[in-house]
Amino acid sequence: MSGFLALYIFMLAAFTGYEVIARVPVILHTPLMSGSNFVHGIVLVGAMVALGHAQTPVEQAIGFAAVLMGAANAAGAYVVTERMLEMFKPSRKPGDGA
Amino acid sequence: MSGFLALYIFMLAAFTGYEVIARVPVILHTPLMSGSNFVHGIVLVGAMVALGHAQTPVEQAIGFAAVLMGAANAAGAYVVTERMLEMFKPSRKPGDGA
Amino acid sequence: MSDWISILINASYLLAALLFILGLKRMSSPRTARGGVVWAGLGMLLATVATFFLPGMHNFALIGLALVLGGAVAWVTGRRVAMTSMPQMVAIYNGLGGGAAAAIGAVELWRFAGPPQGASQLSNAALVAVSTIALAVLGSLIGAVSFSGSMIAFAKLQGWIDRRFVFSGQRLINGLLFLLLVAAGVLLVWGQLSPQLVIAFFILALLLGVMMTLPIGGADMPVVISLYNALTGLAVAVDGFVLQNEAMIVAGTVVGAAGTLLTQLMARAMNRSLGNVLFGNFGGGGATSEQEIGGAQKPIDAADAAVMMAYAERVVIVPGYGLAVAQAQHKVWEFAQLLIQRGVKVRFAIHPVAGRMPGHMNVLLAEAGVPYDLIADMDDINPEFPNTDVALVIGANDVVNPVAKTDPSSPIYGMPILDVGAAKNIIVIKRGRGTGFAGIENALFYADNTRMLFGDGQQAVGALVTEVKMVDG
Amino acid sequence: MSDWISILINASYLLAALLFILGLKRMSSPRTARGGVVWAGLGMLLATVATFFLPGMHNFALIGLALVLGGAVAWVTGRRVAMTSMPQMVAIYNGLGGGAAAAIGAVELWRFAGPPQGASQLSNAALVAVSTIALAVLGSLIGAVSFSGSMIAFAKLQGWIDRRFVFSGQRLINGLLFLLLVAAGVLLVWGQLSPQLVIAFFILALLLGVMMTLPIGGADMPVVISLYNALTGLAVAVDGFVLQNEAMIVAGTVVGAAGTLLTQLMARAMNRSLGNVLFGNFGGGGATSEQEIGGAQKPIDAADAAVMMAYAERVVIVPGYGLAVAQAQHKVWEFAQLLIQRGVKVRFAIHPVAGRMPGHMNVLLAEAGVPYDLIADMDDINPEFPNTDVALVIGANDVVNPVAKTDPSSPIYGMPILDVGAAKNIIVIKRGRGTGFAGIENALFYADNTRMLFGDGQQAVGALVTEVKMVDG
Ligand SMILES: NC(=O)c1ccc[n+]([C@@H]2O[C@H](COP(=O)([O-])OP(=O)(O)OC[C@H]3O[C@@H](n4cnc5c(N)ncnc54)[C@H](OP(=O)(O)O)[C@@H]3O)[C@@H](O)[C@H]2O)c1
Ligand SMILES: NC(=O)c1ccc[n+]([C@@H]2O[C@H](COP(=O)([O-])OP(=O)(O)OC[C@H]3O[C@@H](n4cnc5c(N)ncnc54)[C@H](OP(=O)(O)O)[C@@H]3O)[C@@H](O)[C@H]2O)c1
Repeated sequence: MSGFLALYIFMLAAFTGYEVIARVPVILHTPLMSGSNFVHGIVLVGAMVALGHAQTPVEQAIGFAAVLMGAANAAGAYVVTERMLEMFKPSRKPGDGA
Repeated sequence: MSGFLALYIFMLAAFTGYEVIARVPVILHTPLMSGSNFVHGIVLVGAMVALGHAQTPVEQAIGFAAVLMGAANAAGAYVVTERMLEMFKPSRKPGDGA
Repeated sequence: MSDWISILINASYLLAALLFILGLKRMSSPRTARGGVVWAGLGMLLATVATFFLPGMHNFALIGLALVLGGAVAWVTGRRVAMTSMPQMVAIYNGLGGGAAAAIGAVELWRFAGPPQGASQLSNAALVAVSTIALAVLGSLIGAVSFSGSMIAFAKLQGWIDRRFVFSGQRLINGLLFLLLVAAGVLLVWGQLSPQLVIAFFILALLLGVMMTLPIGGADMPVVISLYNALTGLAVAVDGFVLQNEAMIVAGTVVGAAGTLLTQLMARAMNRSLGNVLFGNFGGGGATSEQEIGGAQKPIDAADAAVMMAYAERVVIVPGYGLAVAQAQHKVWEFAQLLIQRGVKVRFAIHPVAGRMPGHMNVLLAEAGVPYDLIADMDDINPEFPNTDVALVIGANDVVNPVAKTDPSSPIYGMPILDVGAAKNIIVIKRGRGTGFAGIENALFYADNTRMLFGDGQQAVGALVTEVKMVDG
Repeated sequence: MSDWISILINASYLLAALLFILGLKRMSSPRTARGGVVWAGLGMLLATVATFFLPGMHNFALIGLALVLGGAVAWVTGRRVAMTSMPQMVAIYNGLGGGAAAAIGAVELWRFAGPPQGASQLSNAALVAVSTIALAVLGSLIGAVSFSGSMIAFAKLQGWIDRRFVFSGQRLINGLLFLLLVAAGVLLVWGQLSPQLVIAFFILALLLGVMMTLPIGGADMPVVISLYNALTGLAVAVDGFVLQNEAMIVAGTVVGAAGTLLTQLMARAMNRSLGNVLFGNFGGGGATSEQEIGGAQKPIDAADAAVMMAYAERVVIVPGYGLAVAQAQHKVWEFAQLLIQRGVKVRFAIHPVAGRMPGHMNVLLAEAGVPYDLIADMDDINPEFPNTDVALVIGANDVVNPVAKTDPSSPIYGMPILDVGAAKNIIVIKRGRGTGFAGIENALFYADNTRMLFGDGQQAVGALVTEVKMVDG
């Protein structure tokens, strides 16, 4: 990838990330933090590539640690986010209390 | 540019365009339409490239028309947008009328 | 061409793309909107200058000539034209952009279709990837449709074509036209790249744009122009892929997406769906579903109306299309200022679809210098009408028509309206008994607390100004 | 590796990136938030499966083992942990992500630093572009800082480190550490790529993360975690450039940008600036600016309080940190439902910084099953307090402290508060005379229309439930 294409992608992705969550209400701050924490769990893919191409034992060891941590990031953050968001049930319109 | 990089850029630019204007109030619809009309005046750059590489007279003629139209798009839309937006003066806080 | 020049050029394009995005972002908020277009303008300047330094460019004299000619004519026209003609100017400049995009595609297709250049024995078409031809075809198609469609939209708004152009079987013919175009496009991409076919393809595409736009009523044009604006953006992006120019790709795509959203927002503000605008019937023609309304319209003269407002506590002014026709915005603001000096609390209430384009009234009032914290939109002002002493309706009709709430058979049924009827007194300025855009009667004008001040908007408000000045002698 | 497999892999990555963005978008609106994480989860699954099919991959057994091990442990822990420990779980998973990013950089740097492989006579470092080494160094740096910093944040929230760790000259030492790191990084990029230097570099980076985080108070941790979250995103994006993996670039950058914005939003909701959080003094320690407040706190017993609310027309419940400590959310909802059944209009008023993390109260109330249209935020509820018969404050203190409006020397001066004092009657549940997070007295508790219901939140509300049930016998 040419350097400039990389910069274009970087610029556009940054705008997208910024704008997409710009209207988040305060009550979703913590779940959204957790959710974006999950999204960078994509580091797992990089870790798999690193371990998949590791040759020396040292490389394998670090690569193994990388996959271990990446998988934990992805799996853990998913569960935690899901548990937090599960609680935002759509309202049951109690009517008499609003 | 590889096809997939192109798709990434397309996807991200589309998100950016969509989100960046998502909160526009009704009063700015027409000026913003004009402003985005100006932005696609970048077609001028493509027209210049086309004319700059034109070889046969036919190519030159079409290329000339392209630059002519592209320049008109850019210049005209700029002036019109500017005139419309010029009118959105920041309020002079009349206080007694609000 | 040394390496750092190419880096500088690429950096300029990147910066231009960034400035475009930031500019659009600023343009979508009232406080920053004015700066936004300047940012985008700087980006355009940068990109244009950088392009001169691209490697392998020729024909500099021609480029310069076309640039100066096209730019200067458009600049001067844009400066001179009346504020009320803005929508058609947007249409025409957008059409030219679409035309430029189509022409770029044409140059490329023509080159591919031409005789072999240089030493090669293969045809040019065989040397370029199928995907490149396909993209050039797509860009040409969208650009050409946007070009001819926008020109028709321009002609309609300018009043050169003043009727909708409808005949039976129209949809069928348009459908056939579209199929033909697709067939020609497919042929172009797979091997039959001849100059004749290229020409036929462009003629068909231009025709499609014309045919698509002719049946649409003049009043729906803002939405249609916005749609063509998005299409031009898309065409530019596609051309960007053909020419491998990232600034075009990014700017074009951004406009394509933003324009699509904007089109939807506009249609929604007018309470229409996009499909309804493009293929529907209502709009421009004037559906007449006349009803009988009891009572009579009770006239008032300017002196009485002026006194009523001069001693009111709260006055809400509701401008409509008639204000734009009469060019009465300056007079209205003069009148409002007189009231404000007397301690009257004055606000302007703007319905989202008042006038003939979104933001029409805001633009006119802004032109006259009305500060925008005096301007309220529908949702904010509606709860305040019951506390309003006088609602002054100037050349508005449909947007204050209570039938939208009461009669399901009315063409504007369901459209939210300004609740003017709730005010203590209502004064309506209009020339006579003319209906508005939807062509229907308005019970508000017959209400007990409504008085009609008949006359051209400009003159009637002028009379109010004179009378108010006389109130204290 | 046939061509269409590589297309499928790339398409999976593209789709994953799209799903991530759409997922985040959905997660930022209450109605769609639950679906959002599922979308993102599908993206992750797709990307992970696709990666197995990349050309030239080895060590599948190791990959599978690490994947299952890391995933299973984290999954089970995440399922089991108490809802109140969510912030520290986010911290630890974020730290692990940073660690993974650092480890990826480490593998690459180690390879570059190692002896020549294959037939080449050149060192490995000479074969890769300087920019690639620079990016690997940058990714490692950010990832490592995020790793160790998040771990300290975890330890603080978990209560393992319960004091801020401040000493004089701290900033100087951190500054020196940073300079050393930069120097080591520059050496790595320009030629001195030895295994020893790589190890030293990582030790320094880990140390910096620890040193940066130690002086920050536990209560500021949510903001700090959000910052490290953004940093991990950035590290992932940088690694993506090293590995030429677009999904990583896009997802990482999106998180980096979204996380940066979120950090600012969080700091703003707490009325702090980011600089203040990172380098300030207030926070966690408890600045004591005790004042004398006239009057006495007037106690009430549960029976009287229950009767008062049972016969009220409007009751607003204001939960605070004490509710979370006492885990009283379920009891409170039970109580509110009893009132609602009696025809009382009950609403919950949530201050943006009530509790110890943004959205803390919302999460707890949601957990207990309170529908979110009963929950009002500060701006909506404040105008309604004058019409409120009883405001029931449960374990809240700072967020209802009127000193924020009156005393410029108070540490919370300027923070908008819930206007509880305007209600006709106020009942406050807390254990005793303990101060809140900011460590200051609260004049509200001494007001004429305030009654104190002393006791642990859970028990006090439990008593209210019992008493309300007895009201009608
Ligand atoms: N805003 C948009 O984007 C847009 C776009 C397309 C269509 N529309 C449609 O346009 C309509 C807008 O409603 P509206 O209330 O603003 O206007 P309207 O319903 O079209 O009514 C305009 C009124 O102004 C009066 N008038 C015309 N010229 C005048 C003059 N020189 N002096 C004084 N009065 C004059 C006319 O009555 P006399 O003849 O008796 O004077 C007419 O009743 C809506 O139906 C909307 O859906 C809006
Ligand atoms: N939300 C965030 O993101 C965030 C993050 C960091 C800091 N903060 C800060 O945290 C504070 C939040 O304000 P707040 O009003 O929610 O809480 P607060 O000011 O910390 O007050 C909590 C009160 O609850 C009482 N309490 C403690 N345990 C209890 C129990 N088991 N049962 C009943 N009452 C109990 C305490 O008094 P007793 O000891 O007398 O019972 C204390 O006065 C603000 O200053 C905010 O800036 C918020």
